[in-house]
Amino acid sequence: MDLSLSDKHRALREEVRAFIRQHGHKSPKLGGGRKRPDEKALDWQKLLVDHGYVARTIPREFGGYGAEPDVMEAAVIAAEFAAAGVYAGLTNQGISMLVPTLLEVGTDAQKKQWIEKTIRGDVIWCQGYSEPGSGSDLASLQTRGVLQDGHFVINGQKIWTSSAHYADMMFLLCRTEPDKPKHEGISYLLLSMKTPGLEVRPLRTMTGRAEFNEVFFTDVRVPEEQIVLGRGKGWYVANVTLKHERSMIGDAGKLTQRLEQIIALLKSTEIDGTKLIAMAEYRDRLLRLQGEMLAWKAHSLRLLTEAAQGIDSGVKRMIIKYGGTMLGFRLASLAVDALGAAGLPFESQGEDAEDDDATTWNIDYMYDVGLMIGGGSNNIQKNIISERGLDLPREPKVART
Amino acid sequence: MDLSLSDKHRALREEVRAFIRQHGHKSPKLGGGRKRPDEKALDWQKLLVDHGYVARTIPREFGGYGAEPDVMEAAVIAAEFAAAGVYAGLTNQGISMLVPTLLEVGTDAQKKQWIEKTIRGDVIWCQGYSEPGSGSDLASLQTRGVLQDGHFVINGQKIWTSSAHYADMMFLLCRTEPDKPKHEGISYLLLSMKTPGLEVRPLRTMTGRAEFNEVFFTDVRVPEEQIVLGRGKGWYVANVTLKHERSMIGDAGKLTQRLEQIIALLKSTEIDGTKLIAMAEYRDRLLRLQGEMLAWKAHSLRLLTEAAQGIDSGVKRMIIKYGGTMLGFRLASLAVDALGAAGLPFESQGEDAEDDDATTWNIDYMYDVGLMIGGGSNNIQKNIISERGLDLPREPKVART
Amino acid sequence: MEFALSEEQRLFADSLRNLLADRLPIEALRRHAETASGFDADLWDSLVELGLPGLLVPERFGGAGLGVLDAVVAAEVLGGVAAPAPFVGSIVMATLAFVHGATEALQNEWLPRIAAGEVRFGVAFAGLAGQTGTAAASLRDGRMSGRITGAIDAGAPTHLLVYLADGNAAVVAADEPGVSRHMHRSIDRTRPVVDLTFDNARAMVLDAANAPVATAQRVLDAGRVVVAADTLGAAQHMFDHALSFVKQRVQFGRVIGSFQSVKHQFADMVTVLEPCRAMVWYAAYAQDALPDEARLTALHAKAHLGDVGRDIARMATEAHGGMGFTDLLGLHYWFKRISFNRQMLGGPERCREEAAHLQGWDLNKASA
Amino acid sequence: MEFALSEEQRLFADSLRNLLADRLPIEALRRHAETASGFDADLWDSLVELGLPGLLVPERFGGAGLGVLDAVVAAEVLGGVAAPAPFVGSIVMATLAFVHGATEALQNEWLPRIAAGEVRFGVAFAGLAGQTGTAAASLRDGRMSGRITGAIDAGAPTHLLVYLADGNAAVVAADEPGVSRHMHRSIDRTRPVVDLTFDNARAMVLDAANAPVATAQRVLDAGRVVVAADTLGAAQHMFDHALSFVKQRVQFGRVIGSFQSVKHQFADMVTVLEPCRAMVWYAAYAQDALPDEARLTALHAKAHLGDVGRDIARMATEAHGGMGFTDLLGLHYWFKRISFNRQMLGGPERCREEAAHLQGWDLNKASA
Repeated sequence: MDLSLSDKHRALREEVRAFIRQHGHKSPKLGGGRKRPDEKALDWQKLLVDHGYVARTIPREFGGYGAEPDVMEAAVIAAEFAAAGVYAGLTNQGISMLVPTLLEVGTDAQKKQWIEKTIRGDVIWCQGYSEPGSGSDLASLQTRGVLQDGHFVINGQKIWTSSAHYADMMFLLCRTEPDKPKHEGISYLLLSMKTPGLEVRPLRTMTGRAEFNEVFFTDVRVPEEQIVLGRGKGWYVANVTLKHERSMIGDAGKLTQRLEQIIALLKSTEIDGTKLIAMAEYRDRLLRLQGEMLAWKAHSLRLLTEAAQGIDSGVKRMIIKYGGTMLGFRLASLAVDALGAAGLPFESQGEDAEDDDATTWNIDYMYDVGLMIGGGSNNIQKNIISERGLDLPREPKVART
Repeated sequence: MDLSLSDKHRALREEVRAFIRQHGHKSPKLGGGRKRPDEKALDWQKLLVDHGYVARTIPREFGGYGAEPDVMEAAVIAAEFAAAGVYAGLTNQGISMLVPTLLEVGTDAQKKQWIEKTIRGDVIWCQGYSEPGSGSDLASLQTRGVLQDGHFVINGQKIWTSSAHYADMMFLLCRTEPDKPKHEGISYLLLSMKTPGLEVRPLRTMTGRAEFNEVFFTDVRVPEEQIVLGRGKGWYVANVTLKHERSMIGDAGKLTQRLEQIIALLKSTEIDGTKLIAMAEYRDRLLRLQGEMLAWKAHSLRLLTEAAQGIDSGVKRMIIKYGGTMLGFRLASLAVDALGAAGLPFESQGEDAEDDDATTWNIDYMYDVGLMIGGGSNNIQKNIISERGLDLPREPKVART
Repeated sequence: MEFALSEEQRLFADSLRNLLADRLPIEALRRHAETASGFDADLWDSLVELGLPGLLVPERFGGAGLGVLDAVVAAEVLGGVAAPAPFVGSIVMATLAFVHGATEALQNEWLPRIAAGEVRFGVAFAGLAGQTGTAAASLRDGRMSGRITGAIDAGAPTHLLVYLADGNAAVVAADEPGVSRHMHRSIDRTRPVVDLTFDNARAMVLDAANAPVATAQRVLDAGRVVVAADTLGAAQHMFDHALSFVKQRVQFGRVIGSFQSVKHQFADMVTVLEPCRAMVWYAAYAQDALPDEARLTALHAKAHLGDVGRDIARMATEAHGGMGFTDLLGLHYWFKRISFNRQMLGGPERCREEAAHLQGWDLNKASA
Repeated sequence: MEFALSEEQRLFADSLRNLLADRLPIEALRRHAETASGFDADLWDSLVELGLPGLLVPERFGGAGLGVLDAVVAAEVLGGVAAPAPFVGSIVMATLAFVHGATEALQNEWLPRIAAGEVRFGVAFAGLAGQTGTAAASLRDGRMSGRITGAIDAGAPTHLLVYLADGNAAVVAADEPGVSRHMHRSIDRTRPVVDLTFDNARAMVLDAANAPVATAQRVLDAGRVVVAADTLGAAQHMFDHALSFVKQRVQFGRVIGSFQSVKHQFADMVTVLEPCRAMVWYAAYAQDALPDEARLTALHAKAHLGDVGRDIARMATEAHGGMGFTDLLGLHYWFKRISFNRQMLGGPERCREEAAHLQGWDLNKASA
């Protein structure tokens, strides 16, 4: 047990700090909606790529920095960017999911064609997975892809495609082998969002914002060679992708930041002249959450170390999404209660703009409810934890009666 | 909505109060273990039967008082006995389960033979249902009853038979039709605990007391005519019985009493000179429980009224056992925490004696965990609530693969 | 002893429910969400036809002369359809302010107009209510000055009822010179929050005899019970909606309502939700019939429904899967109404704090 | 940066675990439960052989010179087998009392004897620890008088270490005239609670230089972290036991571990339990390496493990069905050890109160 850094990592930290001192002023603002990265953001992203502060372990031939994998380096970099409050680079599904997937199962041509453009932010991807009829049961998806004269002709509908309204490309799961068992009938295709017959409609959520879209396919033609790994391999590819999905959810750093904001809120807010921090229930809820956060932070340090040591953390990792979502919701709940009646005015400026604190907290509060549902609902997560993590039996097949 | 009593019920209350003033001194002590009722308790029971304060609605021909059913009368009587702190009469499985069952499905001979003796406390019964191999899945019970020359010959084992160590008789579920489907192969027999081949062994629980027993059957011979309703009808009879089981659990009166004791405890206990009632977390937990108890008490008033009006309360009634058990456990948890280190000394005097407060609370605390398990575990209760109460589909049959 | 709604109360609830079912399809809520003023003139007229504004007005002043229990029966229905109507503040609290805290003369002047639906009150508390925000108002020789945020039912009022920290109350005409109202669309698009500013505005002082604080609390507590009932109705609606959803939604080749974890979530929901109805009835009954229990039951009802409402809102939304998170079903109108109710007139944390104080359970400043 | 146990620490845990597995079959616990003194001479001897008493004793005094992290590694193992051994008080707190709060001379005299296992300390706090019960002791010219309930590891001690409310500490020989010990079998039959009475008994005062309270709290906090680790071990044992049980127990023609509700209960358990391990490690590490975080992490570790332990104990017992409630499996020894740990050295409520005070979050006396 030693929480101090090695010389190598201390050196990296100095390097990053120097970089931030020199270039930090070029960083775009943090947060601020979920619009397409602007000029400033793209210049910054390219600067980070060139210095290896993003895409650090991606081979040079595909436009990366070509460093050896070292999660501790990644952690040091992340910590410094967070501490300095400068933008740590684009986080989109192309970078976090498609790129690692292509690196693992893509053809050399596909890697050459897409990886560099994607990590530099010149190509933005969206994910075409969920469908209205297949929420938790993703493998039951029905969007069809029929091979005709060298093209897959796509018909159907996708939902929850977050960045579809400004993305250039989509990685899509569709059913190309309807006669095969459901997991073996799916293919993974790459297609341009400009392909004729593809229509994007914004999907408004309870937050009042259109954080997602629906995408409708009418005879959308995708060249045969834009398939990844091959026909019927889509489910396998999707799981490679999911394996790489960096769980932003349950991120201890972000949760800790939330806790700090709440402490400030409880110290500044009053009811009839009494600070909330001096009122029993508010304070006691804060204390409980502080205790749980200490456990959560320590746990993530442990996971970081195991990752650095190349250990598969198993169930210790599988609990992050479920536990983190619930913890996040309870943090947001306390914030909403601390704002109280004064926090009820609600005018979201839409997904591309800054909102006031109260609106932001209310959106977080509702968005966390969304997280319990989307991205593998809590029930799915608990199945994963108990079945894969604790080796409990899968749900028995239901007798068709 | 009117919480005042009708003239009829006010009159009854006066009558009961007069009775208590005149005879109250003859009442045995409340609580005090679970031993066989002594002379004093039996005299008291007979006095109550004769005045119709117990067995009030049982026909006179079977030794009861023969009154018309009126839950409000029962409530008035219970309230007065509770308020005066006098013993409200025997509550055992013979009185609460067997008697109503015989009244509904017993032969006239069986009614004449058993009901009067049972309600007067001269015959004590125990229930032979659960088996080590069939906890939540009662219908899978394996104790065999083979009919030979006019007798059912019983072999097998029962568990969780609470009063077996002093009971005179047992009502028993055993499998007499092994070839029938599991629910149709069970019979309901009445037998003497003195029958040769029957052995009772005390079963110690985590409370350190032997609140239960195991009963072993080796070629125990039960006369054919001591069957209730007939061969293979046992499951039906058992459900008649369960329907009559007065849910002592979740009883709002008992829970309210617990809350009052806890308030006193928090006001009297100190840590380093500070009363617990003046320490935030203890007080806040008390406040939350007080709020829940107000809801629980009002809900039971509502159920009482519906019962008086002959309305089937459905799901409103089905939640009592589960909700009450959890509430009781949380009450006991707060009590145990309020006692703290000073409450750790633990010397139970055994099931037939009085224990000190701390020991009693610790036993309640553990016993409530037992209640979540026994008597239809929480999971079973939640199935009942969701399936029978909310009409959600039963667990689908598992495919035999 | 009968702890149940009367036949009349059940019929009253049905007629109100039927009326609102016609008037408030989901499209109507969506339309209202644009202004989000919490007031719909047509809806108001039909509520007036039904006599709702006079619900608590004594018969001699042209009202129905009913009690807080009848008000919670109505509130559960209104919450169940997320009705944009000024009920708790204007119809309940303002009426009771005159009934419990005004002279016969003032009652003669105002109560008939309330019953006739001619006047609507926005209600604001400068202190006492336990809300976050600004609450500073003063009254000097019939003139009101100051600023109060978080007023309720003040989206389209004819008058404003303002309670001061000392419990005294005054009525100010909404269009009086020196009065300015700033309306915010709230998280709950069926009721706004309004900030009031008074600059030496002419005010009519109510006369609460010698017990202004007690009278103010009596009005406040009745409001809290009614808000709790509104939450109950909204939570029941979300529960019912979720229950029918899981009975028809199929995933993994099964109706999702057949999954044990889903079933048990519903068992948990109904086990906490159902007793709330009796709790609210009891607290409402206590406001009129059991003075010794009125405060404690009101405080706990407001607090407990705030907590239960939040849990039901989350779990019921979750049961809908992704659909529950979208705007498509409109389920969020109820989710947000419950959020709104939790914070108005004092959140659970503050209400239980008052309950503790009421019972003499104050805290040691620093126990460690 | 490496947040993990070292190879040595893992090996040490294994050897201790193996030793105890041999020494403590369930029958041994049942036998011990009769006396319930929390001390078994044979077991103690083998722990001495292993060098456990000297764990925290600096090497120059004949100990292993290890830290609180090593102590929690041992504590998790001891809790995992519900070992009747005086560890937290005698081996951890008493040692640290001398290391942090005694002169070189006293260290020279006592630490070697602790390391050699010649002395065993019962530990009692007259205040500071946040326990319920009587805690009144005074020290005048080397004489101790008064009464303290709830002493730990005092079932069969050679000496008693007593902390006064002012943080000063003294050692009294257990057989000293004027000392009487009344031992109670506790709910946890693996550790007793003991009441101490001193009637002008000769005492040796420790010299904590100028910061007695800070030193006492440092000893107390280390004890709290170690108790938390003991709870972690006991809870992990119950969880593991329950998990293997539901994998083999069949009801309704299915392994009960295949029922979704059961599976999800285990998912809930592991999600709260697993992070506790890192929390305890961090708090232990902080005691020696991060002085600024030492108090807060210790208080939260004690509080959080008290809460998580209670939930796991209940849910794991429940998962066993009726069997879990009987004495047959002996599961209750762990259930009760967790209950015991929750109350000793300050329960969660009090520990969080101290954490609040530490951060200046004191309460307003009456917020309403």
